[in-house]
Amino acid sequence: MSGAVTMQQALALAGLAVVLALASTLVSLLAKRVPATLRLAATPLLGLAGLAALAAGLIALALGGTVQTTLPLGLPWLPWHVRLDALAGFFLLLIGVVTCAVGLYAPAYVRGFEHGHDSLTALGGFSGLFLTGMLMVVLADDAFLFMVAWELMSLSSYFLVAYHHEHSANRRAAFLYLLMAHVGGLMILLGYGVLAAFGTGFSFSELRAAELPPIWAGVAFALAFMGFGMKAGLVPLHAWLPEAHPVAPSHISALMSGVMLKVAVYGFIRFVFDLIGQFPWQWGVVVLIIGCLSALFGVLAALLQTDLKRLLAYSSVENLGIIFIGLGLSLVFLSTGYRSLGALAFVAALYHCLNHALFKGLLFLGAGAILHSTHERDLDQMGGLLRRKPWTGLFFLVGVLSISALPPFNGFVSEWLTFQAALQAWQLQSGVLRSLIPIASAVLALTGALVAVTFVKVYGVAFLGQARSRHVRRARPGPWGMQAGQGFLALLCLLLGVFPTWVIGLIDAVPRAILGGGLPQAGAYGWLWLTPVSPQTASYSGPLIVLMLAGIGLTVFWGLNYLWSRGAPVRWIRRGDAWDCGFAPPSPRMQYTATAFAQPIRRVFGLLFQIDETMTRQEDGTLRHRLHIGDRFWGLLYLPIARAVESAARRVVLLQSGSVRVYLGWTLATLVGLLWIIT
Amino acid sequence: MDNYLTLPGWVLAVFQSCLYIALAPLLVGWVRKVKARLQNRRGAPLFQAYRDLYKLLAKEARVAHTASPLFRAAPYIVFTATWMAAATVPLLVVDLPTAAIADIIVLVGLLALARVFLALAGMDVGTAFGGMGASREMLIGALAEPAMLMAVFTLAMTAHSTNLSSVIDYHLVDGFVLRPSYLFALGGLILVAVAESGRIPIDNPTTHLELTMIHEAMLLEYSGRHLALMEWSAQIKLLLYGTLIANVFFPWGIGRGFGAAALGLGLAAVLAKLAALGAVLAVGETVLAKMRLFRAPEFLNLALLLSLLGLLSHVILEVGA
Amino acid sequence: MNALTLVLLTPLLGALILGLIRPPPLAGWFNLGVSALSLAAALWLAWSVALVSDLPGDLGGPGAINGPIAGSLAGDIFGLPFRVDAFNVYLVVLTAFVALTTSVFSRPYMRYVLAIGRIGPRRLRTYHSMYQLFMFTMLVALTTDNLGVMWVAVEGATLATVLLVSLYRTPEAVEAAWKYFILCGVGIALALFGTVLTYFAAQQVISDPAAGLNWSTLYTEAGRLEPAVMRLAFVFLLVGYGTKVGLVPMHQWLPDAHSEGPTPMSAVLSGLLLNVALYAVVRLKMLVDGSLAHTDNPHLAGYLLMGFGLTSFLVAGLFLHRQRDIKRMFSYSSIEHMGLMTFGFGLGGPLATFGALLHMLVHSLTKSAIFVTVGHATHIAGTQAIEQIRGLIRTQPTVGWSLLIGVAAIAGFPPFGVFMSEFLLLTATMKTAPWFTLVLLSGLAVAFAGLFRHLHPMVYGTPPEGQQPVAANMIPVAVHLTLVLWLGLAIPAFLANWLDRATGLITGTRLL
Amino acid sequence: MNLSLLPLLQQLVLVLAAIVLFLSFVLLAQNRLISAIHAFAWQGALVAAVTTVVAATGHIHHLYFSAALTLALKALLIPWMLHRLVRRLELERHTESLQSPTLVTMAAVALVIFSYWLVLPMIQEELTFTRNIVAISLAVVLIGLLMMVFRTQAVAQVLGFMSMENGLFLAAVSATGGMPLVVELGVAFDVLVAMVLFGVFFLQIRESIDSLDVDRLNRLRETGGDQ
Repeated sequence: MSGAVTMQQALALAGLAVVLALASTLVSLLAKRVPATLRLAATPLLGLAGLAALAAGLIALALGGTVQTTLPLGLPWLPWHVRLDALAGFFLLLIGVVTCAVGLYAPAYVRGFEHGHDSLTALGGFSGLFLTGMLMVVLADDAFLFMVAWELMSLSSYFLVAYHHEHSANRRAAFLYLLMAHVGGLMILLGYGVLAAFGTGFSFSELRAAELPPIWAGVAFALAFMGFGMKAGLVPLHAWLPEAHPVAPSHISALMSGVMLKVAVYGFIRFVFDLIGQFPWQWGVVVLIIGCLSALFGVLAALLQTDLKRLLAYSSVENLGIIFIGLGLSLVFLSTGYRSLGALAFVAALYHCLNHALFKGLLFLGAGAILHSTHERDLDQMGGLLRRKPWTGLFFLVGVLSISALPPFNGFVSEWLTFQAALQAWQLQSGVLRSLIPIASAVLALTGALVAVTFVKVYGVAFLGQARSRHVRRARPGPWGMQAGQGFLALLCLLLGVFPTWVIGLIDAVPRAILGGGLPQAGAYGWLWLTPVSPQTASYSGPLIVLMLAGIGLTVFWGLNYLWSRGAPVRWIRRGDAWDCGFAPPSPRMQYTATAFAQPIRRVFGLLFQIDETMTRQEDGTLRHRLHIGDRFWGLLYLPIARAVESAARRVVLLQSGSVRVYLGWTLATLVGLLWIIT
Repeated sequence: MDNYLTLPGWVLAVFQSCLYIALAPLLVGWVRKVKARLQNRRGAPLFQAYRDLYKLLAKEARVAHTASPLFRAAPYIVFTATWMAAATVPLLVVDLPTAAIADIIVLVGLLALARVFLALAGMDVGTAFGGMGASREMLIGALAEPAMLMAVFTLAMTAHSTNLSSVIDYHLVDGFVLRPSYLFALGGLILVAVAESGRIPIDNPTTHLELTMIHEAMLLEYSGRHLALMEWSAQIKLLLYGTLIANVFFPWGIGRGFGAAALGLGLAAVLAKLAALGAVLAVGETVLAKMRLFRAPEFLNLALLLSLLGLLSHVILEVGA
Repeated sequence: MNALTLVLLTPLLGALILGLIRPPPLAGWFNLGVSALSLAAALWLAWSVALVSDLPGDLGGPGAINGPIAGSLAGDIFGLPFRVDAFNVYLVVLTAFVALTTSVFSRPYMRYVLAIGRIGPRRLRTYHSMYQLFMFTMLVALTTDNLGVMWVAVEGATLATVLLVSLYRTPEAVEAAWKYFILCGVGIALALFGTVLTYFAAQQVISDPAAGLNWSTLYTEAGRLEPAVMRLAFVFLLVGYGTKVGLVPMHQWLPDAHSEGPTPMSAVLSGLLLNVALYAVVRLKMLVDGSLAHTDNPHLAGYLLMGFGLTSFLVAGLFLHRQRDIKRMFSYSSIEHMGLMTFGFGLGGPLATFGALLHMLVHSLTKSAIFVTVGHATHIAGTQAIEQIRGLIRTQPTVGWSLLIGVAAIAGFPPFGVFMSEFLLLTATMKTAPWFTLVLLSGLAVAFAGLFRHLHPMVYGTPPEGQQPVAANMIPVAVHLTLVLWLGLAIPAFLANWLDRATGLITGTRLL
Repeated sequence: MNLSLLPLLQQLVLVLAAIVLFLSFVLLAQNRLISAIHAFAWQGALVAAVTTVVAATGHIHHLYFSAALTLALKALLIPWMLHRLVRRLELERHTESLQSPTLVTMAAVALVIFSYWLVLPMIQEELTFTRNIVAISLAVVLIGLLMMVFRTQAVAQVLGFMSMENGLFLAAVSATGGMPLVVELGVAFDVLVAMVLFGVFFLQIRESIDSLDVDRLNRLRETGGDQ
């Protein structure tokens, strides 16, 4: 960045982003009259807002300063405080990137809704408010504004989840989502309340200054962890996520999974790392364990899904788990005094935030593209889409490789960093931690491998092989706008994998601002070499890897196809039927389905889920296979609460017995009772 | 960093990489030969594997109608990725740039990349067996990869580095030390190697009985040069694991300077070690029988357990505090 | 005081004239006009109160004050003492305002009720004149300085509304009216006993028997009132007026009356009457606090209020889960919110009191808006049964969305005002009684779930066959929700100052 | 408190108050509506008498007026209206008996003791006289409420309500020497209107459920069962 730009301008840009988001809300009020407004004005404005946020974030990260101001809104004695620092900048950047892609993608996508009878105004308006909420959460500098923005985010996204509200399942999902969001919000509010009770007020600067006794600090941490964890979909508070994310329109799912969950991460970081400030290592262990649980459970659940968007939602649980593993490591290192290692884990977590935003956004947009052209979410109906939607197929492949943490894509870098952080556990004093962290890294490794399985399944079943249903066979390449949106994200996935040094150079501003120390080593040997700790310890060179992969690959290809076979009888490829060991020509029905693909894993890890699998013989003699995969946590956590409330309500309503004499009796009893009490 | 990036270093790196693809068939041939001998057969000549490759490369490639471009791209990607992974493992000499470019985690990543494309290629044509093979391969990979990572992490934590060449350096420097953790790690790594390179008891490279095969099932639709590349990369993989075990756990003899003598010694040493390992593998494959697919997880869980024990015994017994 | 005179006389005369006017549409407009006029008068009154400069800062707290109470406007009308200060004037304005918007809604609504023949012109006339009479009684109860007169006015409010509850003469309506009448009558009688006791206590310390019931006099003398008597008195007053506030377990009349009366009545009952009763309770609490200030447990009144408030809050929240009738459901939500306010006032302290006052305001606005919307919803579906109200958004988006947003607002979602007041109440609780916060939060969650589980199927989904949109006048709803939204985003300075003065009056210490 | 020290008139007040209390017992236990109404009328008259006595002792002139008011309202007008209603509703013969009269009476006695126990803390010596009157009137109020709880007949409930009002009047006049006149007027007016409305409701209830048994007014209630 040139010295000319200042933090003020960054803040102004952020403000511009908010204004643009609100503007997109306003213009979509016209969509009732002119449906095209949504396509032509509202969604592009959203994209522009994203662009502005992106720019603001970049500047803030590059300058690494902080700037704050207050707005003439809010409580008389607590105006809205707004602050832009490196942390906020990073998440602005994150929000901005995905929103840009959505801005490219959505115009073509929402066109499909213009003929439906769902209100376009609602879609556009609440999308704008949703973005506004997320931006304001990141910018907020006092608990009140934070809560307002937070709940605005929840509420508007709830309306978007309930957008297709004919299906009772969607309504149920929306209800569950709003309920849990509300509970989570209340917990966060309570957490801030605890801080404020020991501080002087609700602005973050005052909360930072608060001196908490350990007990209450623990309470605040627990509340915040539960509240933000509920939003981030950490196990066991994840139940809403796989319900709610899939049913929203796909570009909104991309925003929810890609961005909103990160906003929850932001909240957690702001609350724990920034506001509370110092912490015992036990917190780190708790976060680490929950992160591991979420990662493992999320990926296994994803692996067993056949509904594409649901699968992606579960995989979000898994990725948030990985992020929280990073944060947990960072907490452990920081609390034991290893600042630079803490910073390393912290950066790894942030990097993964960014990566997940990119590839999960990409994958949801891809799923949307499939939905758009086939109206199909069930993997077992898909197949052969790569030849029907080549560009979507290509970009989706990039997403798959990135999320499976394969070099040279971005997912790999963040996982690599996390491993590097975990491998420094030998430096710790406490043997418990030294033996705990390796286990965490084992879980991380297992998770990574299972993710690969999951997405090989997805890609292989959806895009390869032959179409399993008629409407999928008729799929067409989508409009260019949708492909541009995906292409943008796919490109970024590659770039962030190839040039990690630059990215870390940017992110580094955050730990420097929050933790007071960054990773000076990371880019010490130039942009070509990533050496987070020291070159002897570990080094990775994305550019060279790509160079060599491409170089060798092309050389071999050229060599075999042109050099080698020069003058040989056959140079070209002959097309023929599939051999398939000489069995009858394979029909699409003979392919492995997603269910079949996951069957071995289901056998190995089945205990973790409520699986009921039935094989019934129809009267026409055909076998019918039913498989239902339930989430054990329902029975363990959610149903009991619901039942308790129900029975309590049943008992309580007996108050309203209908007999006026009984009512009078109550009055008399109350009166006598009170008189008794007071004397 | 600078000590890696020297011109001779680059030259040697290229040479060593080429050596990998050159030696890979030889190892396979050697294993087959030993096996045949153990089974009282004369067996195919030692260089049969080269002949097979040559034959396949000369044949025309047949591709199913239903195959997508990915099907044709996959062999090259798999081959390249495996080769690159191999290139990062010091074969003759340490301190090569390749080791700096990609550390041991990247190595695992590259192998995973290869596996993913292998599996995708298997599912591409849309036959029943392809999907089956892919599913099984991914299951085994999913269980083997963490085990492998844990095993190498034991080394990495001992050497405080994930850079293979500095790991080996470290061992050469502090000489022969008997570490309980290495015992476990070695065991785990061997099991993983067996599983990953598709040998008995997990998979049978020579079977063509559809329902039992894993690796072969994904290659059913391949022919000609594509098949050649796939086979070749499988052989490279085997060599890679062999070298890894040989040079990391028994680093002695590997060259530490770029002098001709060091290189010669290194070559001799590694050949000897690999020959021994190949023999061991052959013996193992002769005495063991292939196990059912659903016993494979138990096998790999054992591997994971061993590696994890290695890691724990390292942090508990060896670092101490 | 002539502003006050206007405020009081307008509805009274309106009631008399409306009792005579025949043609219904004209009556509707006239009703509207009268309400508008009284709103104007109320604003004038507010203005004149705002002009009264009050002593800066601390008011000295109950019992410690000698001389007139700062920042208030006192005077006699027909020999009756009246006093207007920041506390009651904002309720006066609120009352007049909601009365106006509701009358805007009630004009077409009652015409529709008349058209489908649920009532005849004569009963329509009763409705209109009772409407204004009800306003009159509430305004008197708010502005009078004499506890006796306040009692008379509140009882008058009961009498004025009881006929409106039974307006439809269905068996349910009659039953509801009877219960309403008996329970509130009894309650009010107990309140009278409390008043008598207060007077009895006052007589020991106040020379002039005529002034013995004047709140201001009592307030200034509060420190010397006999604690034992005042304690006794407060229990009666609390149970008495608490019945009208709808505190559990004296609340049973409330859902019945709300659900069976005509919808505009539900709106004003929920939005205004409960406030008035709570206002009375708070005023009396101020007295009792003054007299108990020097006893061994000075916060008795506060604790009682907290207890009642919390009980009502939780119990009502549970009730929400098992509702079949949409209007009943929202009346339970009213109980819940009154409980919250009562808790806040009981908690005491400037922050909580400020929050409770703000909550009164936003709750009245939101709840009356919701009831207006519910009126349209029931009109669309032709029933009040929740099971049969379906797919409102599809049938009539304005109604559906208003209901959805209104409920979101009442459930305490930002950026609506209810969130702001609940935020204040929660933080106040955090500071003084942290463990109650958990109870409050779980209560909020339970109530929220109760509301939305019923709301969802009503607004979403596909409507039943042949469900037609109706001619709905959404202006009142729009106005109310906009105001609530505004209050959620920012409290205008004058309002903040206003509430702050009220807080100063009640707690003796200012917040700002 | 030593009775002999009190002036005669105050003793008279106590006697009258005692009879008022007794009458509300009668009211509580009375089975026939008509006689219950009579008992109520007598109670009203006695309250009026108390008022006059207090007026005479304290030379509080407006109390004479309110005594007259009470007499007119509680002893004549309301009983008369109730009579008319009962006749219109053909309830002259109507009798209803409490489920367990002895228990209810015991409860009432307990309430009397309770209310006396309540006022004990008012220790100021010069208050003892009024204090006991307050106890009596409190007892009357509570018994009225008790009656409303245990009587299933609408008219009987109204009687209970009205006897509560009597208790209030008693307290007002005897303890405080009467409320300010406006308040008295207002209260009286409210009671009158209330009575009128009660009349209206009797008819409405009658025509809606064809009985005056309040236990049959139970349409509006929440059910604990499954929805």
